[in-house]
Amino acid sequence: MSSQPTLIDLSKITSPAELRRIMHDLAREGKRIDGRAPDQMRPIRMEVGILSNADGSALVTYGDTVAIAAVYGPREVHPRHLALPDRAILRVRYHMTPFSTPDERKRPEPTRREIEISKVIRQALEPVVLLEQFPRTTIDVFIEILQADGSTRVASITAASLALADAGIPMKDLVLGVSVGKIGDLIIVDLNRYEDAYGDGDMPIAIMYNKGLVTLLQADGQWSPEEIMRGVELAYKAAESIYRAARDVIKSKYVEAAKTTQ
Amino acid sequence: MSSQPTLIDLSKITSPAELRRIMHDLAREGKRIDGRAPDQMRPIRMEVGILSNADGSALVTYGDTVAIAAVYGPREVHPRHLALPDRAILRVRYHMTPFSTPDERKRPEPTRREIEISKVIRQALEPVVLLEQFPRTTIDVFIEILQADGSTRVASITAASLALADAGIPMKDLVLGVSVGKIGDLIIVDLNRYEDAYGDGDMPIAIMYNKGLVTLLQADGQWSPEEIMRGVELAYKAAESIYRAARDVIKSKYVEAAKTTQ
Amino acid sequence: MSSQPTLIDLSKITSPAELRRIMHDLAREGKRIDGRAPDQMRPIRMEVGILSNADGSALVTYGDTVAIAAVYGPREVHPRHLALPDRAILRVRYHMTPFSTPDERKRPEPTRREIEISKVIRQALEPVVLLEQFPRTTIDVFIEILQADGSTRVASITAASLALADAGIPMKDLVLGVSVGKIGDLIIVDLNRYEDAYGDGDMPIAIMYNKGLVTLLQADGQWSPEEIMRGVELAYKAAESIYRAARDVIKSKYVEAAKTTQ
Amino acid sequence: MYSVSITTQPEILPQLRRESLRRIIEQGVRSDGRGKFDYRKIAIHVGSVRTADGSAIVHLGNTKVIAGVKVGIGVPFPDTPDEGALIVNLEMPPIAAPTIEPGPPDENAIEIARVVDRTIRHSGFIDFKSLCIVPGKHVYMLWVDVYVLNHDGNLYDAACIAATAALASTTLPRAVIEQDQVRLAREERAPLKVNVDALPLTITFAKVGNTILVDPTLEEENVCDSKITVGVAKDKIVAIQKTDGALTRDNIGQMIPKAVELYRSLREIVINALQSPHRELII
Amino acid sequence: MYSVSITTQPEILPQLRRESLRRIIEQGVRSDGRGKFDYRKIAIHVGSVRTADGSAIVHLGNTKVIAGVKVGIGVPFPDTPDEGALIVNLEMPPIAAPTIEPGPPDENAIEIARVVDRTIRHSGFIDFKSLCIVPGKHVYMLWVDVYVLNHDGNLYDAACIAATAALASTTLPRAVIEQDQVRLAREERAPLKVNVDALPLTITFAKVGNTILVDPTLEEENVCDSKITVGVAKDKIVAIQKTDGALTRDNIGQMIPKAVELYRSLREIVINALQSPHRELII
Amino acid sequence: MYSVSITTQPEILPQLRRESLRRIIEQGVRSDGRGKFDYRKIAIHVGSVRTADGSAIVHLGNTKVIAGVKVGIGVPFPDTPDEGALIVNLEMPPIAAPTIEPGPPDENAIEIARVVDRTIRHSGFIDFKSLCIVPGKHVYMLWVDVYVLNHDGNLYDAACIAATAALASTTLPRAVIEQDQVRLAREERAPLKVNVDALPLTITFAKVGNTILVDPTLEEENVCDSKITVGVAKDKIVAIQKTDGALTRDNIGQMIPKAVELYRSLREIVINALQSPHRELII
Repeated sequence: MSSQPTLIDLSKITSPAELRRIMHDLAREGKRIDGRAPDQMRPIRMEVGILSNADGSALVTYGDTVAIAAVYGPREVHPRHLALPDRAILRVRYHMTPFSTPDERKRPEPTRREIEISKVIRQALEPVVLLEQFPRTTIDVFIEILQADGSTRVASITAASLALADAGIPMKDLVLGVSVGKIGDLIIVDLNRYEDAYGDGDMPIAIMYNKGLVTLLQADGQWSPEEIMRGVELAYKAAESIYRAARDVIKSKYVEAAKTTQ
Repeated sequence: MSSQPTLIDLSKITSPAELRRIMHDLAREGKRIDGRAPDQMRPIRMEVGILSNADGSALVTYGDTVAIAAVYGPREVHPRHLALPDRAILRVRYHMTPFSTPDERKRPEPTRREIEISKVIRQALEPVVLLEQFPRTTIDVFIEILQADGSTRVASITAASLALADAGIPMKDLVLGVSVGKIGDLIIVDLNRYEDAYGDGDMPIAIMYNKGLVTLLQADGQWSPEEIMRGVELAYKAAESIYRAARDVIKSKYVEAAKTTQ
Repeated sequence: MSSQPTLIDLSKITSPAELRRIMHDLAREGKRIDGRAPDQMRPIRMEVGILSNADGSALVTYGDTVAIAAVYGPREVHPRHLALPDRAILRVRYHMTPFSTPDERKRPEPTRREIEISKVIRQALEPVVLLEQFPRTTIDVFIEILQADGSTRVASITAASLALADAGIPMKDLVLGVSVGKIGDLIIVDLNRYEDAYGDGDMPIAIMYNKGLVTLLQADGQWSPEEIMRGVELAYKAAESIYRAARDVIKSKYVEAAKTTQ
Repeated sequence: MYSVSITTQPEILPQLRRESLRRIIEQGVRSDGRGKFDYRKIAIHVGSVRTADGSAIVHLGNTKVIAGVKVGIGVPFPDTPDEGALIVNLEMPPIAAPTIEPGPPDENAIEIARVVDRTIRHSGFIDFKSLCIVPGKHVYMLWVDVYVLNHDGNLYDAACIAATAALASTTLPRAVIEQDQVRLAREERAPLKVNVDALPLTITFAKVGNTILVDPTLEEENVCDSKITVGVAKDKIVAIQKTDGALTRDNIGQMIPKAVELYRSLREIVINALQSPHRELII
Repeated sequence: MYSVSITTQPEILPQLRRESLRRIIEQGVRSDGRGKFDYRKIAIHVGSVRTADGSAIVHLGNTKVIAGVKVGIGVPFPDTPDEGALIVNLEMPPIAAPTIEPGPPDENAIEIARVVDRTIRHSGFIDFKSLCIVPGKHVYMLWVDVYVLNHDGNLYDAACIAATAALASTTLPRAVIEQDQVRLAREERAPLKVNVDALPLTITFAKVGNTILVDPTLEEENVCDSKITVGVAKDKIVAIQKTDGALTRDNIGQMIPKAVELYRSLREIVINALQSPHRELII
Repeated sequence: MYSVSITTQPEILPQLRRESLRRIIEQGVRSDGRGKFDYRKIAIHVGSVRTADGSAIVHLGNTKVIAGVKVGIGVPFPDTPDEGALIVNLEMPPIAAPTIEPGPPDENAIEIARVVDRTIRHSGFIDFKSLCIVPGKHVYMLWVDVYVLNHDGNLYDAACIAATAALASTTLPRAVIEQDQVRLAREERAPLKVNVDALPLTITFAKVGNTILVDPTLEEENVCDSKITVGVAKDKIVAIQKTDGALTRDNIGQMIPKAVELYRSLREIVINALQSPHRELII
């Protein structure tokens, strides 16, 4: 279950520069520091219904990245003037716990990064939730990162989708998140924290699986236009396996539910 | 009127460790650094009606600890959604002025300690105020500590009770505050700042005098269960003298009032 | 157009003390470091209608001090309970951009100084705006200082007056701002930053031109009562030239407007 | 509201429902079948948060909390130049209950954090002097962050178990002194020394009419008259916090020894959990 | 509201009551029987707050304020490396009036604090160079906190008297330099040197119609057209702050010399109070 | 609202007006007569803010922004001890549009600032190592503050042009090292070295139905289905930020190369402006 690097012993690496060099040397051979293939996701774990108070909840892990999401709603909006007459609003909060990062404690107050990510996650979910069905209400999606090992925002999107499904919120599609990255010329999926910190580019993507639409797309680093398109293709491919896992978890929950109500 | 220690000359003490040692040596003989008996309160001063704008007000000093309380209400609640349909709400604020402590200036912004104390004082007062008589209103109790020499929260409770009485707010009983402490094996009442800082335990208590109920009870330090109970007994005993002083102040205020209206 | 000092070469001055000394030596001869006469304003520039979204806007420069003002309203008040039943409220914000001062970046959060100045500017404008004509609404005046070289609050008042006129808000009079200062015994108008920092007194004034009333008056430093009155006289005199410039700008705007509507 | 404590109704229960709940409890019956002095099922997973220097996930019935410890470097307080520092923070994120809005800790969260802090601080569980690096200059700071994941009552005891267990599982990175600077070498670690004998725990009682219960659920908290939390370490009372309502002298006389008694079995459960650290993060 | 200054109605008085109050004042009659240029009864208790390094409690009629000085250590500003610092803060806690909600100082509190600060700063009352400990490194900081206890108008003058008197009663703890650190030995003290000749005070006028009054009560402030505060030290004007309304040139010409005249008698009262420090804390 | 992102309606347009606007755009017609891939008229005034160390005022049609650079001194991040820092902040003061209330940057302002920051940071435009003064101790900090003066859509591109041009016009004051302190001698200056070849710019597209446009006006932003910003430097993509809506794979495949193409002509315009600094401050 651990995604600890297996190809190299990180404890023997003395500087970021050395790690960066090793990562790039491996990349030239199409390899990654944790032994994965370029298009290989880390082990994924998914659970739904983990929190009894929430209307829906989910835990999603991508390797050592752990995200939990809780959904409350549709429910009344406070203060009222935020409500929209023709549809529900979506309220999204992405937050990292102080102990979720290696090294120093992260302060619990929201950072500018968390504020931006809360917004892009909201905009990744809005296209699928049937907000028009619940005018004047709010549907709240709250996410906590318990462990951060790269790809936290995309794991959060997958967790949010599962929690929305668990809450029975009607959706057009499932949105799944995956990150794509770049080390030298090698395009990879599902970055861990080292690939995120010392790679040459990061591109988080969220995909509406059935419609094939992209609802989150960000990038930084340096990419040629052609690399961007290759990265997008890799993301679509990775979304397949995430989708299957998500579908199975939701299905078994419903089967479970059906059994208990019989 | 001064509660300056009389048994020892504090200015000759060079370290906290030495003070702690002297305090414990004295305690073994049943003595305290300011010469009081273990069950002896410092001089108490009580005044009501000191602030003309407030509906009720009081000043209470326990030795060099000075608390003033002002009561406003019952009055309208802002914002309205905080109002309760079946009773008044109580709003309580305990605050220390920046110049109320020895050594450094205290910043005026509320600390976590002040937020906690505001809450426990509110919960010490709620059981006696007849909130049901004033639905949809608020009764506000604001406390400022002008000098802090230990036992500030319990002096505040006594001041709040007097201010509520001064405001004519109907109450089931008078709540009186007293602190109990522990130096070695010696259980004492009405801690001053040295006994608070260098003693082995602190237990602030608020007592509804007539009903004999405890409405505030906190403790820290290290106590045996039996010491806790001894401390509670001492608090009940001390509450007697505080009650008599409070009753006299309220009575003379009413007599005064009666005289002027004649 | 530049108000760079012309009498002395500032880059050769090695200390504030030296600058102060030179400034005072010059003042004894009735001279100022930038070569102006004591009662001489720096070059003034005024423009209106510079921002298309605002209902009214203006740019005013006094030498190197640049203030822009935007007016929105009369419009609805949020939150509603701030509205007044018998007149409009005025909301004023004076703010300095982080790059408007020499030396260090100013943090964008409002300082105590900016909060005070926002208030005195509001109170300088309230006497002229016909607030009674727009009950339950707000008229908003927002000011940004883009460059600060002394006299920013009084330049802001002139800019606000122009923006209010540009917005077509009915006013009893035009309010014009001018600063008066003191170097040794010399009373001067329109302080630049050096005269503000190293002079002996600063007195910002706002004058309702036609009625001759003072709607802003502040002072610091050390003034004899007689010097104060001399300073007030100088301000009235300086207001003349500011008024003429302001009137011309407003007039030509209306002529312009008339032309385009023909 | 800027530092004013305000009367709130914990949850609007219909009067009838409220009365019937109270009546049942006063007959000694709890809706989950427990006896008055029984705790709910407790599960404690220690050490499963890999990014933390110490951690614990605690289930107390449906109440779920997670505590993580982060070790930092700081300057000691002037009056204790040779002692490290403990900072306990508790957050109630909006995932935990429908009534919680996002925001900084409110008075309830602050109160719980401070009572847990006092309970640990006065217990002798942590030897603060062992956290000194350079006297008067550099000490270890232990940041304990407790997050409530699901709120079904008795956050005090769950939070205190989580904080205590997280501290017991903490390892201290080696402090490397370079000139006048100190940095942490996070790959070299030694366990934080704790005195397991003096394991600090709180025991929380609710009073409904004349009935006293331990470990109240959220429903029980919503209908109770009074609530009291007692911090215990070994055979000592190290903290008390009465929250709502009023207590008689007899109530106190009954609860204090009861707390010490219940402490013993709770301590067993925690110590057992400490002996089997958990690798997988289970919520 | 984030740093926007908003028109407020100080108090909603019925129009009739307002008009009748104004009419009476314009006839030169004040509801408490004072003459136009009379101050209310002033009581000043200096030095009664034992935990402060300097203090004063001031009653100006029913207006009551308390000021406390705390001495600290700080780093000087780069452009005045050999001068200490003065920081004046004014708080209006909700005990002071029914209209005040708890919160950080609003624009009114900030404005008063800044005017009092400027009045003291420019008066020459404090020799800032005498507050230098190590040039460029360590200086004394004088924190003056003024708390309004009961608000019945003219907070400016009450706050300025309190701040000035508190400073005049201040003693400086000895600064002990140890290596590169400075600490205060609070048991060894010397008086803060102040120039009593240049005692800084403000004189506040209100204008109702064509009538000008000094020391307005809250009721008078609520009906006045304009208000102006003049800071005076010796025979100099050291601060002016017009708040509401508009003034004629003649108004200014009348008030400035009047302020200097009234200053003299107010100064007497303050100096007398400074000579009899008060041991008991009386509100 | 404490860090919660909330669905908002950008502006309430009547449904009919909205539909008609969309229909016209889908027919390839823009209300200002531009072609789909035309930018509005761009004016760039560089260096006219005298108090700033670098500045630019940018007009993009009726959108107006001003950027000012202030150079400061700071401590480097531990993992890049020999690199200076860039901090981009964007403010939307209430002068910019009727919908803006005064307050700290909201999620929209933060998002734009962060995308502009990433675009500049990854472009290679700034050599961060050239900003080192004393490795591990003192580095230059470049504070870029962008203020929106009038909001008529496409704040991303206007802000990025302004930030980039302001940096290109920046001069660094000489750093004077005195003992362990560093101060800036603001009268002695050298230009900040920038790599103009890798000039960082963003290109923003809006999608309305199946139509893709560049440089949307506020009206177009209010009716569009989706929006994407692409940061380009030389021939590389250095940032992407999709905001509203959903995109097909084909949309992405179309916009990425289009962004690189449009970048080239936009870069020309900016470079021309850099060559003629402006002395007078024109809004």
